[in-house]
Amino acid sequence: MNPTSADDYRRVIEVALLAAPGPLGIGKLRQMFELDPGADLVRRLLDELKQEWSGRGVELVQLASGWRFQTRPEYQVFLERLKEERPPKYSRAVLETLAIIAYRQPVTRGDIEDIRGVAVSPNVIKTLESRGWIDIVGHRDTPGRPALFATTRSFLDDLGLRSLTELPALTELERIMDLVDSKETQPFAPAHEEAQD
Amino acid sequence: MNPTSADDYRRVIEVALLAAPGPLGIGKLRQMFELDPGADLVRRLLDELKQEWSGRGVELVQLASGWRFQTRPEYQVFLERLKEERPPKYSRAVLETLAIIAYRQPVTRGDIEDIRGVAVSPNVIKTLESRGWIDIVGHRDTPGRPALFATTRSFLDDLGLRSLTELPALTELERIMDLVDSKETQPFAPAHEEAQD
Amino acid sequence: MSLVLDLAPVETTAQADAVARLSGVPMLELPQDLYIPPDALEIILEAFEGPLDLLLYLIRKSNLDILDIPMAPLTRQYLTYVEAMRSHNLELAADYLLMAAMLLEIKSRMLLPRPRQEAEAEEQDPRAELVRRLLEYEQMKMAAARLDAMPHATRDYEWVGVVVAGKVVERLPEVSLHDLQLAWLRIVTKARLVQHHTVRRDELSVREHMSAILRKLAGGAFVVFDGLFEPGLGPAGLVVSFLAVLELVKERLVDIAQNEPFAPIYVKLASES
Repeated sequence: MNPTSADDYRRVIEVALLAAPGPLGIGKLRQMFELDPGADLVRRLLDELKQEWSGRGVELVQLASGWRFQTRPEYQVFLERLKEERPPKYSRAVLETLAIIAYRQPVTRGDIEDIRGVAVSPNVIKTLESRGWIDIVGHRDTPGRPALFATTRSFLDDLGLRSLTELPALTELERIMDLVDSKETQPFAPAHEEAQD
Repeated sequence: MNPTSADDYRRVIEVALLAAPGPLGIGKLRQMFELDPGADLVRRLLDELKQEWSGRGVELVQLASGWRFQTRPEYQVFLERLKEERPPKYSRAVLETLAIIAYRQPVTRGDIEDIRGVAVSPNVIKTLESRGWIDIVGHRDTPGRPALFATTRSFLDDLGLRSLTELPALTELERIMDLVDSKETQPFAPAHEEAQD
Repeated sequence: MSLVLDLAPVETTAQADAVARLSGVPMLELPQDLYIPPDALEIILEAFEGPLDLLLYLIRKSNLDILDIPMAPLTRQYLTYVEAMRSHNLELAADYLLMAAMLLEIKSRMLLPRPRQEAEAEEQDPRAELVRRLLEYEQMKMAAARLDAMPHATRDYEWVGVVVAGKVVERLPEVSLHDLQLAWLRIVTKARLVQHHTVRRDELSVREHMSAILRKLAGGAFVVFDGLFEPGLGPAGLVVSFLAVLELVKERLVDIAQNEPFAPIYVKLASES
């Protein structure tokens, strides 16, 4: 097959650009043909191709090193979901710290450590801060003036909540826990009294 | 952006197939959407895309591991002029070893040597392995526990096959007897033998 | 030294006769075939993929019937090639010698008179195994040629691969409400908390307002007390905001100042004592 019309040349150029592993310059594109179409024609055909592809999911763009087809940014979200990788997960320490900050805010690191019974690594706090889910809203007026952490608006947004009150109520679960506890340790203290505190 | 019409879905699928580094199956394509279009719609859209692209320099084909765009062979002559190096031409030893693995899999190196009547050089196996066409699928439970070789999905994909059953049928033994006895066949050029089929 | 040249003239007639007698086809080409120009040997050796390939060539070249191979001439031709290769010190794979031994064995078995019992039993042609191997090899040779003829990616066509625009966004872990609930439950279970970690909706809303008020006070300046309340919250919201301020005072997170009765009340973050 030898290209005879501008259409034929354009088709070959299109195929080359779709299959090439990198951008192709005009010189490289001309190199494909036994009968050199010349730089001007190639340039015109590239413009035509660009037109032809406009409005589709893939666009023809000109870079420093030549021309290439690339997907439009709007499609990135779909292409991301094609990736094999399993979504990363936060560690237990991160999740528990986040839960404590969400339900008990504003809290200091000391509070979190009291509740979890273990030291909180600075990395855990850093992870949640850099995610934009918690920030420092003040300092407690105690020795060392520890920072007070609270959840942010972006935490609510990312979890699809309008306000913290929409966080799942834990009373049910806790009442069961409390009942178990009170049976074991505090037979005389009714659970609902604690809840009133 | 969320796809609302079949057209939108088709556009996303087209972009994914144009950009994916490998063939995409229907399950994978569905995975891109928050609102699953279902296998039937995806299949219909793939058929539509195939239609839409027919007659162009690039075609949509169904392979062992899914769907993929590939250039039409007529354009190879142009694309070759863009390449720095020519694709390797495989020796008879490599091709015969590949054929034995493809048709007799899973086989050990010993099995291959029995059929070919000569030792199989490690380079031959290495060539096929590094092309990604064969791999070790197990070990035979005999002394030395020799490795069992089989062809891969990527072998099928690279040859444009959907499954091993689409491999060209082996020539029947009766016909081989005729061919061996006939003087017409050229012993030094396997390509001619094949042309006679 | 040159086995080929020595043997060829002597063997020619006898062999041609034998072939003619066994297969019923005159073997006119055989004599020429036995003479191998020495400088062609290397090329010939390279052309063959092994002894089976060489045998197939000889059978085809001599028009022999593969189901009724005349072992004597075939063996002789084969040995001629092998000897020629050896005499020229060409590196010869052991497989060729192994095949030579096999051919000689078949030939000798065919010459021996068959014992009576064996004749009665299922007759086993000593050539059967060789024929099976030759046919199977030829079958694979043809399959190989056909595979090679099929269009291959990167040789006959290319995959399409369009660049994905935009930088790869780092995928962040997703957390669901359920995850939070589980985390909290785990904390409670682990600590076996007996007191005060129960969270009720109303209390939570107080704590939410505590955070919000602290944010408003960020910077350390005094803020008018009234400014902490958003009228849009409604009566219940205002009560909750007020409770939040009281809680903040109780937890000594804010300072409240009023210069004189009925003067504006100011609130600011608790200062270092």
